[in-house]
This record gives sequence, structure tokens and C-alpha cells, in this order.
Amino acid sequence: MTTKTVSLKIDGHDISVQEGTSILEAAIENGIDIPHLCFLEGLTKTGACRLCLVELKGQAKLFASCSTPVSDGMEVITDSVKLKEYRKKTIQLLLSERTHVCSVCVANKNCELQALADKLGVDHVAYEREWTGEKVDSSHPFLVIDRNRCILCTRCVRVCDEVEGVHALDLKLRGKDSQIIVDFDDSWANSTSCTSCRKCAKVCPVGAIYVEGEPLSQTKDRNIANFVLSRRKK
Amino acid sequence: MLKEDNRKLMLEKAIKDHQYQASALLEILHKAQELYGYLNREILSFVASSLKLPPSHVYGVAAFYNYFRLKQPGEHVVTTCMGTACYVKGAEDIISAVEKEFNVKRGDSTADGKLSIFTTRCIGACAMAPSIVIDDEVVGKATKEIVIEKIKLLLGGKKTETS
Amino acid sequence: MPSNSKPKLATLWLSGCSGCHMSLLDNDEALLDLAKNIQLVYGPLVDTKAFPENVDITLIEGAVANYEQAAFLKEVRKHSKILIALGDCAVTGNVPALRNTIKDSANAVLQRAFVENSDKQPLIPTDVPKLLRKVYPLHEVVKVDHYIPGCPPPAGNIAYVLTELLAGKIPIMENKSKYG
Amino acid sequence: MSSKRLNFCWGVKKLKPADIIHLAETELDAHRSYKYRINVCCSSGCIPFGALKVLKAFEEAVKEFGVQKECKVARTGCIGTCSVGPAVMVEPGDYLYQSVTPEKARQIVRDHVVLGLPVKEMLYGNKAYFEKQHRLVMKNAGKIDPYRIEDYIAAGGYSALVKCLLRMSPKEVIDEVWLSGLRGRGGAGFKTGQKWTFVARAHRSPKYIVANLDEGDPGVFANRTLAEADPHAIIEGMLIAAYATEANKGYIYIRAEYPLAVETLKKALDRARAMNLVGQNILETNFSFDIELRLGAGAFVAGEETAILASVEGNRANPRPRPPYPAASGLWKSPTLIDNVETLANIPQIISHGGLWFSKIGSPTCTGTKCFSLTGKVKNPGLIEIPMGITLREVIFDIGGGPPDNKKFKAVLVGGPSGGCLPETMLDLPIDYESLTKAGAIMGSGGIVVIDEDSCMVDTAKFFIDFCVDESCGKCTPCRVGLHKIQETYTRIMDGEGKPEDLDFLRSISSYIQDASLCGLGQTAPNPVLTTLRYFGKEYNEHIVDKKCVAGKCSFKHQVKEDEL
Repeated sequence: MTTKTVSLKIDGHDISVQEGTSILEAAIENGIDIPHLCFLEGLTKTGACRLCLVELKGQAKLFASCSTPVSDGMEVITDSVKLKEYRKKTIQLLLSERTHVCSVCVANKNCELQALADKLGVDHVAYEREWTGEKVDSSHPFLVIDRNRCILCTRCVRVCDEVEGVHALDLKLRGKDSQIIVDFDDSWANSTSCTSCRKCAKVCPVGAIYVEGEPLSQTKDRNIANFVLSRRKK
Repeated sequence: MLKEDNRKLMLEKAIKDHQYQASALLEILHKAQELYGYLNREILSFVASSLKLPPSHVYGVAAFYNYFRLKQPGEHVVTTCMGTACYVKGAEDIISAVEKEFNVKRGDSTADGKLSIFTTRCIGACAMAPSIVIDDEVVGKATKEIVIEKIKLLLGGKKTETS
Repeated sequence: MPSNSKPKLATLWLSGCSGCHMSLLDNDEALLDLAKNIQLVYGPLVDTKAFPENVDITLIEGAVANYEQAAFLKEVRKHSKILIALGDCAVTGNVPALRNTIKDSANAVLQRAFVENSDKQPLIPTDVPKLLRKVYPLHEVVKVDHYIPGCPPPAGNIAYVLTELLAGKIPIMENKSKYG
Repeated sequence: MSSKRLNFCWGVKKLKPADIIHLAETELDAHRSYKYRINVCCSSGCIPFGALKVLKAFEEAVKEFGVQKECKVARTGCIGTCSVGPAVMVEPGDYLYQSVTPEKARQIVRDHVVLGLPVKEMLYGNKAYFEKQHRLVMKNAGKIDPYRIEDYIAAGGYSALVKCLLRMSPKEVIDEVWLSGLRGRGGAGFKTGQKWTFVARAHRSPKYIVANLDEGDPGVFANRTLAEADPHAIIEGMLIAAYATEANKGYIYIRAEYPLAVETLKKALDRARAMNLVGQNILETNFSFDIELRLGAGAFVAGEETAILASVEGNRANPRPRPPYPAASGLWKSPTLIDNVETLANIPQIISHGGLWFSKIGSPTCTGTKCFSLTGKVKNPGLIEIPMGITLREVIFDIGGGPPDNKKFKAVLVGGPSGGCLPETMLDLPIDYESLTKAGAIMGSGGIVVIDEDSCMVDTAKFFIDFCVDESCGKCTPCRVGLHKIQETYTRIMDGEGKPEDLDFLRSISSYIQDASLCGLGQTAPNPVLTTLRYFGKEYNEHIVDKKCVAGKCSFKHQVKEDEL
């Protein structure tokens, strides 16, 4: 199949990429950085975190760059004053939603949320913080889930379903009560479907799922989904 | 394991009628709740294996929708409509009064398991607001006195007149 | 410059580990330059009893955990032109605020510290300042002008913020702030 | 009875187009043989007031007085005057009786049917209620028995489908819909003709149609009423849409909270299938289309067009980003047309009378009519259908009669929980998509709730935010966390802890949530906050500065934090 090339502008730079590429992927390919959290190369794009929002010239709405495909002549703006302000708000909301204490977190210095907060200059959280006290599930021989640190990006759910092919993880409830669950909301040790492949820990952007006793710098692997899927027989 | 009884047979039939389609999950859960009154782990597990769906998916769906109950409700169920029209006409006062009178919080059951109080988002009987559903009876233009009286009658074992 | 016309700097230590003050001191020889441009009027590093009036910049380390601190902080705010939250405890609540995740934490922590973990004479002392229901970051109690997050905040960031402020500029924390 | 004979005749053989016309004639003859027809409203609004007993009483009274041959008693859907149910309409002459009891039923048969003297004191006296209405979608409501497909056919039903199948190409059908100017009745107001064109152009099979009957807005019951009163109009609309877009399979997604509507639709589908109107080779033509019901389970967000797809597929009702739009990639990644049931119910009439005819109803940019449930503090609540373009004032005061008990009108909520609260000064606004959006409200799925001086606007806005917080699916950050922050701010203001800067906070986070949220729920959820701030800012100030609530709703009980800090 021959694929068409599409030309567009991102922040004034002329770039051309293959048709079907998303704006975010096009930006990454060309070294333009658009902050993002729920997006992970290889996994379904959910457009959930809203960090990667961009403006399209001539359109009043904002678009999630991870899930919006490029089109010819498109002019993308990734760093307007409004977008910067909105990204800061999004990070602050995520930080305020649950108990995020970097200094005692296993992901300290290996955390995508922390890195983005630092990078975007989120020097404080204007919203009152929730101090959730969910029980940490460390029943599994080596996988631990601390839901107090979860930002509901669902990378773990997607990698388990789409790459490992097991779908041991999903979400329960909804809204601010949403939680990652294992099987029938069981403790992890009692899961009959989990294969202990630890892909969930590899893709978790924060310190919500991790391997006990292993430094996160070693566990984390942003490329895992892409690696497995690109080598899978079509 | 789910007990082998008529209800299970009927649930199996419903699953078969839907040709074991995964997309019929909501329909099947509706049927199961209709048969069993609520959805416990055994039921969900049975549905998951019948439809060949991952357990977490079935639980996630059941826990997403408000209509599905994962806990056993009380013997009698009082549901207050909290739609806009009912709210404007004082539904909140009624449910607060019921909570106080029977010492039970919304979404929960009394200690003896006789009475559960739920709220719902609009049953569509807005022109008769506020509306309260007591077991299967819709009480329109309700007041707290009428509702408490009706619940007392129910708990006293006497049947209220249904229309 | 005569010392009395130099901007007045105060530092404050609330519920925190003093690591932020250590980090301030970690500026080493840069401190000498700083000292030339300010007068240090209050804090754990000087021996002043009462918080002075008309302070130009106040750096505050630590979260607000008890009534005494809350009242003091409000006083400090009144007498400070610029108030800076220094370090994660002051900015987010951090470790002291972890007690917020448990129910009735004010009593629970006292119980754990003085009763459950005591071998002899389990007794909650009466001279401990009364704990607040919850531990708060500074900006939930008073208005805060600038934030230097970090546990501890990098020495360079503290120096940067102070230098900018002394030069009459507004510090920009983008790509600089450092949680954890 | 004639209907039994017909059932027998048509039940065995596969119907053809000509049979529909023949059946309509036979059925009309049967209708004409009655001098009187008593329509007893048995919709969800009237049943709790004893409509089924009244129906039985009428049947018995007709027997008792021996007038079975000249008087037909029919079970019908909503007549529209839901506040004075059970409502009963006697034809000819459209005599509307209110609050009928079994005793009164007997009296009506005796006086009206036997003696020919309408019982004046029981008649619904309010002429104005119907004068400004225009019954188009609801034209059969209260007139036909929703359980009898023959009633629908006698009223001209399925003739539009026959017309399409015999004389129109799919393109001609779409052209007619374009010409009508019909716009989606689910709220967004997208041109229906355009939507259909997108789906028709997608050259992929299978194609699906989803009829949206997930009327989740609290205080809205227009779609339910339609399904209970005239289910076949929805089915026929779907069939025509399927014919026009060459779709293969349809789903009607309906709230489980509407048991009577579910039942009615189920029966209607069974009858239509038995009569060769739904299924394979409809009316012995090449056109095939099957329809299945899908029950919702209490999730407001499932009304959103991508969330409804997730739900029909048996998943959590999480919306997904667009593009791709459902017209290109919907159910199981196939092209899918999603229309509100009210939109679909307009279709048969557009086809029968022509798009041009339809385009002359309503206002030029907003053609046709809209059903609204008019509730809250008005004298005559109920289900109304009005031509687009009439003003809110006409609806609230002329049709609704204004607030009862001499209370002062304060605000009107248009468009459900994510609509807007408009004050007295905005009442001369014409009801159309653009005007409402400009004022900060939305058309929504058709709810008008009137609020009088007894309500506090801060409390009202909080009620809607509570609703949206509960109904947020939790997928995207702005809606999940942002709305919760708004909710907390309201709680503080109502507890007497409000600060002047809270108002700026509410404004700024509201516009962030509007712009940044993934789906319509989040994008519109701040509307009540912004409109109440815009039109009732004074009340917020009273709450924050004077710690006063004019309506006396807010407690101002200080929270612990205020005490300790």
C-alpha cells in the first residue's frame, strides 16, 4: 500500500509526514515537543488527559493532538498563551486530585507528571488538594498498585488489553470515583487473569503501579507497546 | 459458582437469545438483575464466562452504570427522583426527612435490611413532581408526611394500595 | 550601602525538617554576595525574639500543622512585603500533610507518637501546641507571592529567586521548578 | 372485532406496499363506524394517578350502557396535560376531561356518549394551553393506541415508507430532508440532511443507525412521551433513514428507567416485524433492515454520540475523541448514523408532505417544531410542542400560565443540567438553537424548568454541578477534576465561607472546562455556573459578602476550616 504524504505547519515549521499520522506523532517525529500524559506510542489514543490540546488555525475548538490526524495545509499552534495556561491548569488538577507527595514517592525523579509540572512551571497547586487514603494493594508477589498516585491515564488498562492481550485491568465506577481494578475488583494476588508480565508497571507514567524493590528507572519502558506490536505478526 | 436453579436457567436462555454477543452485556446484566435483584460476584463471573469476556471488563461495566446494583438492596426500596422538576419542588426535603425518620442514608439500607433508600436522576414523571417510587408504586406530588406514612405501613407489614 | 537601608530578609521554620534552610546555606560563597545586599532580621539563623515589622522578603519553610503556626503565619504575612513558600512542605504540605490521609488525624498522630509507641508513661503531653484538623500548605492559609518547590529546593533556585526579587524582577519558574 | 379479523388476515401473509394502503382504508372504515371515541391517556404521567383503572371503568361503562357499537374506548399515549391526569379525550370535538376517576368515567359515558351532553364542569378549561402549540411530531399522541399498528397505519402511518420504497431513490429522500431544513433534535442542532449525506457517502458495509432515546436530562420527558404515544413514528423514521443511507441494522438505545416506553417499543417492533415492515425484504422489496432495542442503565453521558456507541457495544459509556466522526467510523468502526428519536419521528411527515411544506413551519433558520417538557413552578406543566421561533415568554406565561400562587418568576432553565438559567429580561428570546446558545443556554433535548422566587440561584447552579459531577464518566481531566473543584467552591459559598475571588475562579475554571473537555458533557456543564453568574451575580455577592440567601435555602454553617484558620 502506498501512503500519501501530508504537508502541514506546526508552530510555523513546515513539515511533511505520512497520511494518517496524528498531530502529536508528527510533532514528535520533527522534534517539536507537545506535553502529553495518556498518549503512549503503540496504544489506542484516548484523548483523556487533555494536555496535548492544540489550536488549529481557523477553528475555534481545541483539538487533542494525540488523536487528531494531520491533514494537508493544516496550521497547528502548540504553545499559545491560552494553551500554556490550560496545561498548567490540567497539571494542577491532576496533582490536586489525589495524594501526590513527590518526596516519598517511588517514582520521584522518574515521574512524567512531576517532570511536566517542573517543566511547565507549575510551582504550586492553586486548588485545594484531596488527600486520598486508598489502601495500597501489595498482595501480588512483586507488583504493587497505589491508587492514591493514579492519574487515570489508563495506559495500564490499554497495555494489558492491547499488548499483553489479557485485559486483567479495567476501571470501576466513574467520575472522580473511578479506580483501576484487577478482575472483579479483587486483590491482585487473587487475580486469575493477570500473567504478571509487568507491562503495566513499565508504562505507568507515575508511581501508581511499580515492581517492589526495583528502581523505577529500571522498570519503566516507554517503548514496550511499540516494540511488541511492531514485531507481532500481522 | 452460581446455584443451579430456575433463575440460572432463565439467565442462560437470555444469553443464548442474544447469541452470546459481547455487545449484549448490558442486556444480560439487566436480565440478571431482574432475576436476582442485584449483581454479586457469582453472577458477574457466570456472565463473564458465558460471554467470554474478561472479568475486569464485566465488573467495570456493571460498576459504571448507576442502574446496576452490586450490593443486595433492602426488602423494601424507596427511590426518590432527583430530577430538576422534583428538586425545584422540594424532593431534597422529602428524602432528608425519610433519612432522619428511618435512620438510613441514601444509597444504603437500614441495619435490619428492611428498607433501602436510593435517589435516581429523573424518572420522567416531572409534571407530578416531586415523585417518589415506593417499591413499584409511583407516588406523585409527594409530601414528606405521605411518604413517611406509606413507608411505615410497608414496614408494618401491611400492603399499601397500588394503582 | 549602610546596613539599615538594605532590604530586610526573614526566614521562618514551620512544620518541616529544616532541609530547606540547609539548602539555602548550600549556596556557599554565593551567600556572601547575598549577605552584602540584604540584612537578615529574623529566623532560625539569627537570634531575634519577635518578628520585626516591615520585612521585605520572608522565606518560609514547612507546612502549617498547628494553631500556633497558623496564627504566627498570619502575623508574619502582615509584616512581610513579599512572602515566599520555600520547599515542598510549604508549597504542597508534603510529608507533614501525609496525616491528612487518615481520619481524625490530629488525634491519631498524637496517639501513635505518645501512646502506642511509648514504652513507659503513655500520655499525650499538654504542652504540645494544639494540632489543626488538617495540615495546610501556606497558600491555603495566607496569600503567598512566590513558590520555590523542591524537597529540598535546589540551592540555585533559592538564590535565583532572591536575586531576581532583589533586582526588582519577577522570577520565572518554567523549566526550573523541582518537586520532590 | 374488526381488528382481530385484520390480525388474522395480515398475520399470515407477507405484506406488500399496496396492502398498507388497503389496511389503512379498512381500518378507517372501522373507525368511522363509531360515533364516539374515548381516548384514555395511559402514559407514565397518568398511570400513577389511576389511568388504568379509569380505562377499565370506561370499558365497563360502555358495556353497562350498551353503547359498545357506537363508542370505542382506546388506550392512548400522552395527551399533554400531565398535571391534571388522568386525562381523557372524547372525539369528535376533542373534549378534554381532566382528573378523571372511575366514577367520573361512568358519568362521562352516561352524559356525553348516551345523552350527547358533555360534562362541562370536568372539562379542561385552559384553551391557551393548546392555542400556541403546534402538534406535528406528537400529532398522533393521545389519538391512537400505541399498541395497535393498525391505528398508526389508519392515521397515515407507513405510507411515507411505502412512498420511499416505490417512488423515491435514496438520494431523493435525502434531498427532501435537506430541503426541510430539519436539524437534530438531540440538542446540537446539526443539519439532518448533512448528517445523512455523510453516512450515505461512506461506501462501507455494514452501516448502522442508532436512535438515541437516552433522555438523561433531569426534568425532560419529551422522548419518553413520544415513544409511549407513537412508537411506530420512530420506527418508520428509522426505516426511511436506513433506506436513504443504505444502512443494514438499527438500534434504539433507550433508558431502562422508562419501562413503559421500553414495553411499548418492544411490542411495536414485534408487530412491525410480524407485518413485514422490519426485517428481511421489507414489504417484499429488496430493502432489509432490522431493529434491536438496547437498554441504557443510568448514565447521562451515554446520550453523547460517541458514548452511546460504546454503550451499544456493551462497554462503559466513555466518549472518545472526534475525529473520526461516527458517520465514518461508529459502531464496530462502521459508518453509523446517530439521530435523536424526535428527529426521526419528523421524517415520515417530511416525506409525506414534502420538505418544502416542513420548511415553512417554525422560523427560517430553525424549521419545524420542538417538543418540550414544561415543568417546575408553572400552573400548567406538561408536554408541549411548539413551532420553533416563538418566545420563552409565550411558552412560560401563555402556555404554562406562569408561576402558581402569585409567586414571582425568577428564572427559567432551558436545556437540562448543562443548559442555562435565563432571567426575566431574556424571556423575549425566540426559541431556536442560535438564540439560546448566544444567551448561554442550549436547546438540549427539550427541558424548560421554571423557577420562582422561592429558589436560590446559587443553590440551583450547585444542583446542576452536583448532577454533572455524578454523571461525569471520569475519562478527561477537566470534567472529572475541574467540575469537582467547582462543586467544592459552591459548597464553601453556601456554607458562608465564600471569598470575593471565588467568582473569578469560577469564571476562569468554567471557561477552561468548556474549552478543554473531551465531550459535550464537560463542554456544556459550566453553562449553569456562567449564566447564573452573568444574570444573577447579585445573589452570589449577597452570599459571599452579606452571608445572606434571599430564598432562605443556604445554611451558612461554617466549616471547620474557617474556625481553625
